[in-house]
Amino acid sequence: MPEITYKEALKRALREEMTRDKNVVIWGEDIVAYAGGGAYGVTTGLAKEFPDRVRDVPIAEEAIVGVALGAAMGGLRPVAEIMTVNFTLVAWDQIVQHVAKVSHMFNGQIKAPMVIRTPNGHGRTAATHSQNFDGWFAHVPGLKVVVPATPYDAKGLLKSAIRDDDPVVVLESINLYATKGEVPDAEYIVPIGVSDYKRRGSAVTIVSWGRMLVESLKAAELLSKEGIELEVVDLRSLRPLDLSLALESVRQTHRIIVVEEQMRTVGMGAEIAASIQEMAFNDLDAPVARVSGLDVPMPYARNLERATLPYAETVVEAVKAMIQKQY
Amino acid sequence: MPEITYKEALKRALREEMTRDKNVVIWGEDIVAYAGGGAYGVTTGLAKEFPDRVRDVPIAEEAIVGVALGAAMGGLRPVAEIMTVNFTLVAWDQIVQHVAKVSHMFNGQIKAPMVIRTPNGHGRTAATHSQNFDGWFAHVPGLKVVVPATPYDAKGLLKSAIRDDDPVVVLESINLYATKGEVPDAEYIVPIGVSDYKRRGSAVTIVSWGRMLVESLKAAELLSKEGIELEVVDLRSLRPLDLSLALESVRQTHRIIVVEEQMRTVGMGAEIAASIQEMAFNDLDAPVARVSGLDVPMPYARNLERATLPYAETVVEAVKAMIQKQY
Amino acid sequence: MDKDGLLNLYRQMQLIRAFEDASAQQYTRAKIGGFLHLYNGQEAVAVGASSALNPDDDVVCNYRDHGWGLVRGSTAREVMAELFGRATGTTGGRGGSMHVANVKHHFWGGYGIVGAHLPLATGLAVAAQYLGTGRITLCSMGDGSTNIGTFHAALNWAKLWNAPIIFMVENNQYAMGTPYEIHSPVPMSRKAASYDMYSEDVDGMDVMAVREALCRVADRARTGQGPSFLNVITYRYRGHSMADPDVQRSKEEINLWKQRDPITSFASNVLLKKGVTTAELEAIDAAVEAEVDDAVKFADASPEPARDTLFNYVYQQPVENMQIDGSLFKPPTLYRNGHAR
Amino acid sequence: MDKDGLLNLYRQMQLIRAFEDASAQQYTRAKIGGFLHLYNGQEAVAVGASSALNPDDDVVCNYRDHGWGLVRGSTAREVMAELFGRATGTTGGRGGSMHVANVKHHFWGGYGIVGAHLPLATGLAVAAQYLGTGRITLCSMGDGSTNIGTFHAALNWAKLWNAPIIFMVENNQYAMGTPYEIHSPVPMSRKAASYDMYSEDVDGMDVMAVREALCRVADRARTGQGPSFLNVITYRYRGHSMADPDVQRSKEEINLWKQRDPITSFASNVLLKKGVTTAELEAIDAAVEAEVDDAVKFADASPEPARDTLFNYVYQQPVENMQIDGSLFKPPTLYRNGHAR
Ligand SMILES: Cc1ncc(C[n+]2csc(CCOP(=O)(O)OP(=O)(O)O)c2C)c(N)n1
Ligand SMILES: Cc1ncc(C[n+]2csc(CCOP(=O)(O)OP(=O)(O)O)c2C)c(N)n1
Ligand SMILES: [Mg+2]
Ligand SMILES: [Mg+2]
Repeated sequence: MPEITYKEALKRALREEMTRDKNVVIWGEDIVAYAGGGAYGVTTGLAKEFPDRVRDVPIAEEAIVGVALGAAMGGLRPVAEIMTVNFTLVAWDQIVQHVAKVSHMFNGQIKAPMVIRTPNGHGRTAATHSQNFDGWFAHVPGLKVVVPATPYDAKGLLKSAIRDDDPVVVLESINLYATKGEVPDAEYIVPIGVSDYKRRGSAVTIVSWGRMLVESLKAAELLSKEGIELEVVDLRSLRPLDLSLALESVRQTHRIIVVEEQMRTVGMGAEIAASIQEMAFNDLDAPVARVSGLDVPMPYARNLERATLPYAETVVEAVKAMIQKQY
Repeated sequence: MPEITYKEALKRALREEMTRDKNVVIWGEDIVAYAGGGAYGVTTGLAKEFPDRVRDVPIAEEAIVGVALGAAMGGLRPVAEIMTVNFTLVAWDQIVQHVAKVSHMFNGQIKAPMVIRTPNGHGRTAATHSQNFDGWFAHVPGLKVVVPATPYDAKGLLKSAIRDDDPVVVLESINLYATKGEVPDAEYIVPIGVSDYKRRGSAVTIVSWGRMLVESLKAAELLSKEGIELEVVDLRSLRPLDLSLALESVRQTHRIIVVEEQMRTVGMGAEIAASIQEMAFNDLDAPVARVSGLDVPMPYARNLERATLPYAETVVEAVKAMIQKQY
Repeated sequence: MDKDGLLNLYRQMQLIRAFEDASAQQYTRAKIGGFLHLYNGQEAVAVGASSALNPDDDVVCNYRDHGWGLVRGSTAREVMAELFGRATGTTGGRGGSMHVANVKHHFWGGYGIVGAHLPLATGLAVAAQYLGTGRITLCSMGDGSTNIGTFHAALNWAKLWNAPIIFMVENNQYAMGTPYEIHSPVPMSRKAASYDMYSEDVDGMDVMAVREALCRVADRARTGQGPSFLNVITYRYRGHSMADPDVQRSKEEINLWKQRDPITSFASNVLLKKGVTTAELEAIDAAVEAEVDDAVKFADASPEPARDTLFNYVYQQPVENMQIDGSLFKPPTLYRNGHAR
Repeated sequence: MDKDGLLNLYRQMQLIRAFEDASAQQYTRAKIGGFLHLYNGQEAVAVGASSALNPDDDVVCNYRDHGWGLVRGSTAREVMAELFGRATGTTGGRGGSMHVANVKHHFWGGYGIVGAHLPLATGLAVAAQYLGTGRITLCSMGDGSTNIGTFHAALNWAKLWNAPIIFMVENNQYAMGTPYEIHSPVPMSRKAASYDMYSEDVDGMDVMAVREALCRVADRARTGQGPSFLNVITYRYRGHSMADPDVQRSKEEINLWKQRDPITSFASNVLLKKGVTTAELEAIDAAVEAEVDDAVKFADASPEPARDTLFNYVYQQPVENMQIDGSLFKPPTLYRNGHAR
């Protein structure tokens, strides 16, 4: 199978869905004029292919989301690009009160088939531009939330998202845009809400998604050299949240670690830990552990940034600590 | 000791602190002209006592919070009233990116001694007006978050909040405004970040706060008649989060239930459950359980509203289920 | 407009008035809960505006929406049942008073968050423009809603994309209890100046004036001349909501406005002069009273929504493994016993 | 303004230019990371504006803030060290390029979220008004920042409360890559019309014009005449940030603007005509080059912030039981063995 980048996989999903359905439009900041299309280049070239359907918009995220929602209600299938997840906060009311609720609150009279695509990430971008709100999105009924970690899943999940009749938030990872992976030329989709084993093993179960899934796989490589085989579950979606594989796995391994990028306190990992201990209480030989971002606004300085987020080594350490510790 | 309402206790805190410090100002929607002062009457009369210091503002929560923050940076100690917690979403960027971060990001050069007072609640107010974001506020480093359940704590915590040099979010409860309790006439404060036993018992530990703390105490009364004695811990603050009493208690009871109003998935209770199972793994005879709001936008219909949130009976059921179940 | 048309305007205004009075009464009887924002005094706005639109034009408004529901295709029964929180209501008791909607008739609902519906309305207009449906959007809002960020973001965007939309302020001069001059620094008519947007001041107590203004701006929207802004000056007779003791407005002020009542003035200044008889009007009055009485009875007799509908439409499209609420996948047995430790 | 004053304007502009060029170079050497937004071309704006203010007036700007830092009391060393992420930087390496600040000198910082600093700036002005300090606030922003909700909410509020503040748009005609006419429906000078706000268009390539405009509006603010709006037309020579390949703007356009360079035009149109010698200017040029060279060396030699400072100032006031990050209280032993089951 040909290898392409995560970024290219997303672009192909957009192109294919725009070709399939002329009501798919893409609106976002700097997706036409800037640098050939897009702050991170996901949309590069698409404006040329679909001139009136890919449009630059004013910097006003509350309007990007709200106008996209209205347009979705009115029959389009907008893909709203929010340049980075940090700026979704400006649109938070629109997302939580409106995008997520119009269908239920109006008793099914309204559909909101729209996508909010937005990347998380860091790279010396400091406190206001290096955040992760995975658990916040996942808290909201009415939203579907997908978090692809591989080019294959990125393409397949984005296509599912665009076709879905519910609003879907696609949380991409800036730090994965350049990673490569196999993506078939033939059409496929990845269903929303289905987790996936990305590596089989028996020592400890890792539950992860997005960038930290990739770091977890690196950790698995490192530990494998020491004879410790991790089983790595990729959630792929955070809402609906499919913990079936994680539970299946922990019944074999009896030890499980959630690996996430978000800050720990009331982050996504808290839900997973709380749920796993509830559903697999007697299977656990150790408490469900979390490897998370530290609870601190991200500093710019290289060393402090590095200290704030987890990496493969952090996962390795956590696994070793868990294995050594007796309960 | 004289008994006063939760609402009156809050008002007294405001009055005392305004009298003590002339840089304390109160800005909010409809706190002067409407109904003698305030949608829920917490500020009634204060505008007369402190004419230029209690001001009605335009409906623009992003500005209420942002202007209050700027004023706090510039030397005032503003108390910003957001009419209900639902409207904080309009100001979410200001709260998360600015109020919480200016101190750390600018390396201590900036202080933001401000209070955001806002009530949670429900009462047939439907999806957009019946929400609880406890865990979202508690996720944010830089914020302190208090959640008083009694008139005594309401007054003492609000006074601490106004005096604190950090931004403090005071999450009040509309449904508790009319409840009465003993409040001394003499000055006192309740420190931020210190949890409190509200009832001693040995059967099961309940961890709760705000409205659900009151429901939990009702549940404790009901269960007491059946000889089941709950130990009820009132967190009082959600950030900093003091789980020391909860841990102390669970080491005696071996069973613990978090009782919260927020929707379950990635709510505040998830953090508490995840943390307790981590820190008291071998003390637990049952998984940490959660009694939470259902994951659904709040419907208006009386029966559906009732079905959506937990009440004392929900706590009673959960306690019984936990006691009966063998692991 | 012919006589039937004129009488229909009268009928609609009277229906709203009677409906709101009945709602107030049912609220005091605790049949209706939560927030109840009544439209008394503002009837000419929804009625006049609606009469200028096509039936399939898109309408969006704020939570003060009963009148809008009634003029945009919902029956008094359906709206009252919604206020009662019953399965037969406009949203099956889901949304309540603040969130009446009738999407089949292109009434996209009342919205409870001040200003938040303006971007949505803009999106509806943009979709119509893209799809070439010829429909236009009417977005109504209160005067207090013109200070929040979404007001700017929406008007600005609508102008930029030349969207076929009308932003109509129902300027009743108060935002809850806050008088206009406390919440706004400039006259309302000035608030669209930054967008170079066509703007008119309209007498909101005069149903024909509202209708005529709407005809003008609707024509602009339909002919590619883009968005407009209307400052419709009106007044509400009751407090902000039924919870409002309404202490801040003087009796004199309220009475002054009541002298310009949209219904009685329309009757005496237009209808009677055109030869409509008092008897004809009384017949209408009686009919709407009966309609509203029936609506109350209907609502009261209607069932509450079934408990098992609670999670319907949280999602429109279920996916594999999904719980009804989209949360966690739960295995068949919640607590199972695992291996021995 | 006397000759020393004029020369100081020249020196400040040259310092910024040299500083930005050095920053670009250090970025390509990976000494600087993240986003780096340079000020080349816009020097006359910060320098002219700042020169019209009192040293204790409050200044707030967006992430394009190095120039503002340099004219509001920070040394080239401190700003460069910040860009390097070092302990000696303006915020000890915390904020980086986008968040330079010097609060001792009333420079409240650069802000990374478009438009979000406008309410903050309004709050500073309101505080000054309340406290009677006589200080005014200058809030600078980009042209792209005038479409977001906070722009409206802040200008509206400032007008309503008559706050002593100047909203100054550094209108470089692009928001990242998006040209003005794609992001805005009206000329910039129109954008304060809805607030009846005093407004001027200013030539941002002319440092004296900027200074004079600022003197006028600062006087208004100081004398209780409330907020003003300035449309300062300028141009940035480089891309939006160092990550921007800048493909969308033509070489011709850029060169046209360079012909109106604020520094060379100030030298030839003002300084040389007032009898300043080329030698004097060259001496300044050499001095700022040296200053910037020294700043780079200083930054490079400075230590990274200590790891154990990471959590400093998450809170200013610790409370009982608090972890350093304000999260969970953790008992002394994290995992302890409990009772036997
Ligand atoms: C964002 C937001 N803030 C506050 C409220 C509470 N609130 C509901 S209605 C209202 C007043 C609105 O006044 P106006 O826009 O003039 O509408 P009217 O009620 O007069 O029709 C307020 C403050 C809200 N619903 N949404
Ligand atoms: C709310 C928000 N949305 C998007 C961005 C990303 N972004 C950073 S700068 C910028 C362009 C701003 O342009 P302008 O206001 O003209 O300022 P300039 O860079 O020209 O000084 C954008 C879109 C952001 N920082 N904040
Ligand atoms: Mg009003
Ligand atoms: Mg610009």
